[in-house]
Amino acid sequence: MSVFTIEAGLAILGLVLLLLEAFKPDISRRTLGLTAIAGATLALVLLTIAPHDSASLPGFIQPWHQLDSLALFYKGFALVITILVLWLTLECAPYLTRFTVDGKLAEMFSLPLIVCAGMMWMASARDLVTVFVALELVTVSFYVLVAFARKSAFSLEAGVKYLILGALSTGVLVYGIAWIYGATGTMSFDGIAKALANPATSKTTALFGAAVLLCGLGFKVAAAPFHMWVPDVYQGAPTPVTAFLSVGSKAAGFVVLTRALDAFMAEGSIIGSEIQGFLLVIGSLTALLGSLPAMFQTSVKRLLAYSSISHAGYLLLALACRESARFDLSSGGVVAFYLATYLPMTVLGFLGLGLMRANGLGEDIKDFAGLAKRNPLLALLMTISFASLAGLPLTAGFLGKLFVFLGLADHGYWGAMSCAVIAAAAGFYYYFKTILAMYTTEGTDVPALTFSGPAKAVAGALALVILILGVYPKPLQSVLTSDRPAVLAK
Amino acid sequence: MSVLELIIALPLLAALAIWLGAPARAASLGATFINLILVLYTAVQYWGKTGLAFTHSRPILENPSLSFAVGADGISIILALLTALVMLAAIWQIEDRPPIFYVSSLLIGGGALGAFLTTDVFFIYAFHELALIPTFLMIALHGRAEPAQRKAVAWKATIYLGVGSLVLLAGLVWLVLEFSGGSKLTFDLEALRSQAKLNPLPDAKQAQIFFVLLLGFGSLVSLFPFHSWAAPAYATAPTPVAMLHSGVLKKFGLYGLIRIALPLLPQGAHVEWVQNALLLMLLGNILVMGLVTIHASRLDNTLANSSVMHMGYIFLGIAAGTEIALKGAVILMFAHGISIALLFGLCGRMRNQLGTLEYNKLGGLATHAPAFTVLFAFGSFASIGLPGLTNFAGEVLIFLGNFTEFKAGVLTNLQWTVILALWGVVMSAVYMLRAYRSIFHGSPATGLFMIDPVFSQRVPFIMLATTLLVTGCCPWLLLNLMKSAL
Amino acid sequence: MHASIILLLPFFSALVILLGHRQLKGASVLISVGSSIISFIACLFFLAAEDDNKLLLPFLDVGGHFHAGIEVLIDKQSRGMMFIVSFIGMLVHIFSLGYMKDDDAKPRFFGSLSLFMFSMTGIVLAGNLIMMFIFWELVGLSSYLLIGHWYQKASAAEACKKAFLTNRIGDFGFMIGILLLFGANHGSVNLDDLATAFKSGPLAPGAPGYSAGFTTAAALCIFLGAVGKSAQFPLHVWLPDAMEGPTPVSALIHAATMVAAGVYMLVRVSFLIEASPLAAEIIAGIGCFTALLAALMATQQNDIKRVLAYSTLSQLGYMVMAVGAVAMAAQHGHEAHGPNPGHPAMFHLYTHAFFKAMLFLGSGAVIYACHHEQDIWKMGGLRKHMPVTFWTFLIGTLALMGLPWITSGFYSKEAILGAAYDSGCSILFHSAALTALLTSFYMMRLVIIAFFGKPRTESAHHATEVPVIMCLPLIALAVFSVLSAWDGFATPLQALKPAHEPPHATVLFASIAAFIIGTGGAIYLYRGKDKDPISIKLFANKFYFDEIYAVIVRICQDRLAWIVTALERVFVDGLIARLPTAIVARLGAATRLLQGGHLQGYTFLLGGGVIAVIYLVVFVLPRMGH
Amino acid sequence: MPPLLFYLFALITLGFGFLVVTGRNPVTCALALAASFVGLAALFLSLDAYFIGVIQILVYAGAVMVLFLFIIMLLDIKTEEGKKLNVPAIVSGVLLAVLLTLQIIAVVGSTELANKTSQNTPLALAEAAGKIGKAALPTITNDLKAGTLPDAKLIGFTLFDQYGFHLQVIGLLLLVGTIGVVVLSKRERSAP
Amino acid sequence: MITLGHYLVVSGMLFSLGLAGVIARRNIIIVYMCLEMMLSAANLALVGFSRFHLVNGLPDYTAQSLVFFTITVAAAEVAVGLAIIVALFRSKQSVDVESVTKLQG
Repeated sequence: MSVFTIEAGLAILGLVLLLLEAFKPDISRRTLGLTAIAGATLALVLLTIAPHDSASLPGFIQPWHQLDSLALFYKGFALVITILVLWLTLECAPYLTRFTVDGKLAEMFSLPLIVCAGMMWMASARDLVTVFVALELVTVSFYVLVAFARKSAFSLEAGVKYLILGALSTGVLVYGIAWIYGATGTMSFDGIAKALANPATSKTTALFGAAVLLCGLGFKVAAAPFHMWVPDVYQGAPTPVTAFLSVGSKAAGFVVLTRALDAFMAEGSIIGSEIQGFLLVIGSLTALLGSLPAMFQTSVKRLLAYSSISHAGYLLLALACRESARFDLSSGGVVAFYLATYLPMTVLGFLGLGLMRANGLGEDIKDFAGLAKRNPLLALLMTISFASLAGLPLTAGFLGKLFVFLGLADHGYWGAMSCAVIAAAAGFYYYFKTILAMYTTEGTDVPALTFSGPAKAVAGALALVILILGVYPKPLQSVLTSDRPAVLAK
Repeated sequence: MSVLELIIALPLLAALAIWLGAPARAASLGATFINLILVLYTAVQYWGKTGLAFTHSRPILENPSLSFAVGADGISIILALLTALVMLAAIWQIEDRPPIFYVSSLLIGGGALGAFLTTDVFFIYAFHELALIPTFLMIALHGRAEPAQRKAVAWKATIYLGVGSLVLLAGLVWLVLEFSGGSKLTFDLEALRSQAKLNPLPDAKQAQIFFVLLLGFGSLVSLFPFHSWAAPAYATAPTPVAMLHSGVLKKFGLYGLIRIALPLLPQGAHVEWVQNALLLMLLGNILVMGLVTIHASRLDNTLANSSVMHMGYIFLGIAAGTEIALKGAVILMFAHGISIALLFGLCGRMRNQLGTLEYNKLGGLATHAPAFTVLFAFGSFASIGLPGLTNFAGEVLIFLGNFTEFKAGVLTNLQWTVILALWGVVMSAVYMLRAYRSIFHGSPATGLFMIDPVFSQRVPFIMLATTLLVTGCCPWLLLNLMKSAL
Repeated sequence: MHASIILLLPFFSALVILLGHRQLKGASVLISVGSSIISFIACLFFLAAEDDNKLLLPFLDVGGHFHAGIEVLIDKQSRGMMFIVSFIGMLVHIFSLGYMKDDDAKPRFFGSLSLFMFSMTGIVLAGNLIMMFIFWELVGLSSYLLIGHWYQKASAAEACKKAFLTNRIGDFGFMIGILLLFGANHGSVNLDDLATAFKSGPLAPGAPGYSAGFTTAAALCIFLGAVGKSAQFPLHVWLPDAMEGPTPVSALIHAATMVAAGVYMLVRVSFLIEASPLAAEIIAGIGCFTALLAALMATQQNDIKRVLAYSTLSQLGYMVMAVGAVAMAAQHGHEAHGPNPGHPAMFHLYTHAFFKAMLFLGSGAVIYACHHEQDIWKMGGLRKHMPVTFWTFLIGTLALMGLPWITSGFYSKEAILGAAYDSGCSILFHSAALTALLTSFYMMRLVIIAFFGKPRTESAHHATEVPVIMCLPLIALAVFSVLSAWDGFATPLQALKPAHEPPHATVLFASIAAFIIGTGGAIYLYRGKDKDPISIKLFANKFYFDEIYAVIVRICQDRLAWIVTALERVFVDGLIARLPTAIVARLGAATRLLQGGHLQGYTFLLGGGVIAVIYLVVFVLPRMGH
Repeated sequence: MPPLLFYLFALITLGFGFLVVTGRNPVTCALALAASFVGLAALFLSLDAYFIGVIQILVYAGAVMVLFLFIIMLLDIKTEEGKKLNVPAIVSGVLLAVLLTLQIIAVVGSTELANKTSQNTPLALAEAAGKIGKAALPTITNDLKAGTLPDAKLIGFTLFDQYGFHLQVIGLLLLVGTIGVVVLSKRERSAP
Repeated sequence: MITLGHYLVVSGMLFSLGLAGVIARRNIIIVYMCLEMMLSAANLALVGFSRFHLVNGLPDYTAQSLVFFTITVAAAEVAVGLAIIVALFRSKQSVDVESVTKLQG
């Protein structure tokens, strides 16, 4: 069975679930959700045992679909986040249904599967057409998902904002694709790289195309100044969708960005250095514009949104460091590593938020007051999550940041590095503000907070992953550098 | 499994056990007591040895090469001993407090032990950060002030320390990049050292890196002018936290300079602009903070500011960089840790019993609490630098170490600084004696009553005071551990 | 061997008593007194010890050629000084048995006394400057503890603090001096090494890098230590206040031994002072000035102990002057003769120790008898009530005044006057003579007011002779006050005595004249008076030094501290902590404004962002040659 | 295409586009957009992209614009006349548009690429037929040999030959869109 | 003579015009129309480039395939988008951009 079949199967499963819901209206959402999770888990298992080389793919898709370590990693990544989001949806279902018109959530289980398939395709894309098609599949699905709880004014508002800005970015993306195509005469990444290595290619056109294209992609990964949608949409969207956006959609954006930059900044590219400068500027700006406003947030969900912008900034800076000379991980590898550490901590954070909502609490920092008393375990797990997001050593979050800093320092990008350092310092402030709230003792005569056994298990596992990756990252690194020296390893 | 790993793990495991429901006091006291014995065992084992011992390494990442590597030389053992002693005392003196006090003390102590006993830059840095979190939380949550104020104090400290740590991280990253050599980045301190010995950097570059490290490590040690977090933080912190942070954790920055910066950048501190900057800053510590301490009108402020001031002397030892001065610096680190922990511990007791630490409200406590007075005297006279208590040995070695390179008639900047710094010794006598006079001497103030703690409550302080006396009379015990460390 | 017993016995005694006095109770007194007696016996054996300089214990062993250990230097000076210390120490211990009988904190007192004995022994035996400094500080501590023995009294509490702090200022200089010598002598501050270095080593004139200025600086810095410990001008202010301590303490520490440590130390480093003419002159000048100043102050004091305290100051000034004068004389080629000549300062130190201790103990007996009354105008007629005390006190007084040919004080004072004369500086000599005159005057005044006439108060009227245990030390000391300067007495101590030279006629004349005029004047003025007939405010108020110092301390310390604290808050805290925080906060607030929630604003930013990026990438970066 | 026609259609496209941006009445705007798309379709035709041009008219001017009009009518949206204009937004919109246009013109002006004309790249159909050879269907080759550009055939061939999978994904996307519309416009049940 | 540049300039102007509309208009439906204009402008650029980038002497049909996909995607987006706008209108009785400003800061 080839990897490609798994993805197709996943999309088909999504459709089947829709049909099931349509024709058997009394089917419980638990069944639906568990089926979706089971399907995605099966896909994950199959992904690990499926042959892992492009040659195993059917010949007709090989021109636009590839299987390298980057693709495989992101496919697995997409599956893991999809499983977690589906499970989170189930966990949050009781309060989510209050905001849907018919009290049902069927699409919330089927659409993520389709989104997941879309992200997996994106991870393998070899040309811009594929990227565009898969990206739009994901984006349109997200329009629906974000506005899903439309009885909530916030969700609807988030839906509108995401829609308008998303469509705008699509326009920019297509315009960028047009110009890149115009400059290089091809849509495939390999072809673009080859054309850009040719001095005869018009540099201005290529630069223009690349700039516009990167703006379009920058929107997807929440790079400044295309990040304004993030706080509003993250805050308004249902929490599982926010988690999905912030981890899944962002990762998908970064895999495409990695591919595009591999082409733009390949050896001998005529526009390589300009793109690098662009990344440094944008990355620094993103890290700062994510961190600074976050310090004033009172809503934790919004705070996490800003933090995700800031993390995008570090990732962009990582991408700017192309040949990290004395490093096993290439820039794409660093990004993959960072995202792999970003996944558990962000999901854990949103999981905590979801659990609090499920217990009838809000998402403000003041709602966190005394969490340690209400539920010490949850407080500890959230502490681990936030500490890792802040980049505290011995948690996974630190290593990702360390690699970024190492890369920047190795290249001597001190300006960008100081911006990243300032952003990280601000990060310490707002994450620890939240942690502090959890442990305050004053005014906390509120009832205890409970959550289910599976939730404990999942949250505990995520926290454990954060800690283990923080002190033993070797397995992850070896996955990223195992047998595919061409892409991830230098 | 090295004994050092056990030493690091024990407090952390105890903290975990308490979180899971183990009896807090018994578990934490048991763990710290065993820890002290283990540290003493390592000290005995190390006696007469040189170089790194008890090494053990577990790789966690190939390239960049990171490994959980432990190892100890004399300096680490002395600081581990300091940690074990202060941790035991700090935990012992906790009374009627929720388990979080024990957990945080264990975490701070465990973090400090980890920082002192690992030999991988990554973990040295990481363990210190780990210890900062409980410090921050405890000040913000259980500090001795109104909630808003203690939170502000906690934030101030955390922002300083956080930014300092980031600057430090930048410096460490720079070091790693410069000294990794070959094709592989490594965080292993020994590897970096050997590379630094093989291919030393040009002086100008050493100076730059050293300065970055100095700023980073310096703000962790409240180097002037990055010190203004320290005094309010210590004055506000709950007693065990004040004891552990000022006594132990703060020494991390100095340890880092001695352990990482100086061996890798031997010329860094001697390049003129760096040295002059360092000397100015440490004079700020000694003279400015000395005067500020004199101005303090409450015991906790006096102690907190004095702790900032005394760091100046240790920096002076580092600035000299000679063997004698560095050994003096290590001894002073040990001595200051013990004495300030003793003083903060006693100060905490006083605050609990009296409710105030204002000098003009206190007086004559010696009449009713003689044992307490004697213990306090040990702490304050140690901090003044009285011979026979450890601080003196450290200070005098630092001063002497600055004069080993001497041209008659021509004093270097370093030596002028020593002479100015010596005035600080006078100032520290001024404020400590004033404190002692206001609190213990004179006729007992009305309405304030205090009695000696019972013997079992006295034990932790007696332990610290005895340490001061023993190592003060026999500083060669410590010096022998450091035969070749520098 | 003896040395280690002498050194360690009081150490353990102090340790045991101070740490366990609650458990030991009365036994602590016995331990302390016993140890002092054993020490004295050991000292008698020690008098026969050979010259030696050996390392007992490596205190600071850093490796390499530097080690500052517990080194014992045995020579004539340490032997003699050791005798004085242990003998007077023993007597004071015994006297205290009676004097402190009713004190609750007796164990603490005796513990501190033992600590003092330990520290003083350390100074005397110190073979290197660092060891000397260590014990130097420790005597400061024990002095602090003993002055503050009655800490409930505010004056005592202030006095002990003042004593310690003033000494600290002196130690500041001492330490600098040690450091300079340490540096210049390549890491050795061993006294023998230093002496060699000044003779023929790196510090000798003509050696490479030799600098006269440096030698002077080092000498003056070391001297500053002595200024503090021996209460010389301008650091003399602590000594009179130190009389707040129990009187035996004043006898032992603030008259006989500790305050003399400064002089002892200066004699120990006389090679250094001799190497620098300027330093010698300054030392002599300061000593002379102190002597005169203190003598003037003493003439108007009414507190029996204060009179003695100022007298001590004055005598210490004498000794310090002698150190300077001898050095000046040596620079003029005035070598002392004889096989093993002693130093005039040491000689005076030796004689002074006995009679001044005697006087203090005597005054203690008087105070004890008068129920802790110290004002001499409230005494009177004690001659009849306490004859033993009176006679011994009188002997001491005469010794201090220098009753010609009979008392030891005459010889030692004459030696100093001789040294001043030899120094070639006539001001020195004249001031010294004037001081001698004043000494006779105020001492006679004291004796007349306190012991003669009739009792002026009830307490004086009911005064009775003190118990035997207090009398014995008085008698012993009185005997020594007379005999200690005689040849043939305590042969081994002769080394302290300067080479016997026929006294210069001028010196002899001045000495006798001073005695007669001073005594006569006092008798003439004070006989039968109930009130002070003369009143010189300036002298009575000690030249207003305390007040001046209070102002200086307030300005230099408290005000400065206030200003620095304010500046530190504004600049350091403001510039480094608050300003960046404020900037970041403003930036954060500003960036938040971007996020206004208006869709049009977002689209504008997005569009503007695209345009800006295009501008950057297409039009700016290529030109920068990025 | 004769320059005159190009300018005419460009004018139609941009002019009606301008009307969309400035029109006060949404219906006007929608109709103007349809007109603008017709102009655009003509420009596509002028670029020999017949199929795309037709699709443009069918999908955009036909279906999409009808949908827009339908929604406008359904919601009975009033004109914006009553509301005050958001002047800063208008100013900034115009400013950005001008800046962007200038940038694009600058880029276009600076590249050789833009000087390509249909004259100097005449479509050599017969030659192309030879080059395509067996890679294409015989019917395409025949058309090419006959001197006509089988535009629809070629695009269909490309779509099904190279982008078959993408077509299916697009299908999936349309399905998702449909689901979305259903989910998002479901009426609330009267009794929940 | 009409060159590729002419087409690109028209496309760019149309794109800019759309952008101006998106920023300046308050009616979300019109904003959405302007977005469609921008997509069309991109399509024009694509077709223009494809016409002048000859493969085997023929226009490059891969680019035209993308145009085809874009149009389809645009149609789907319009459907979903209008559905969201309808939902918005139902809840707020307005399609003004100023009706969605609750989320901010």
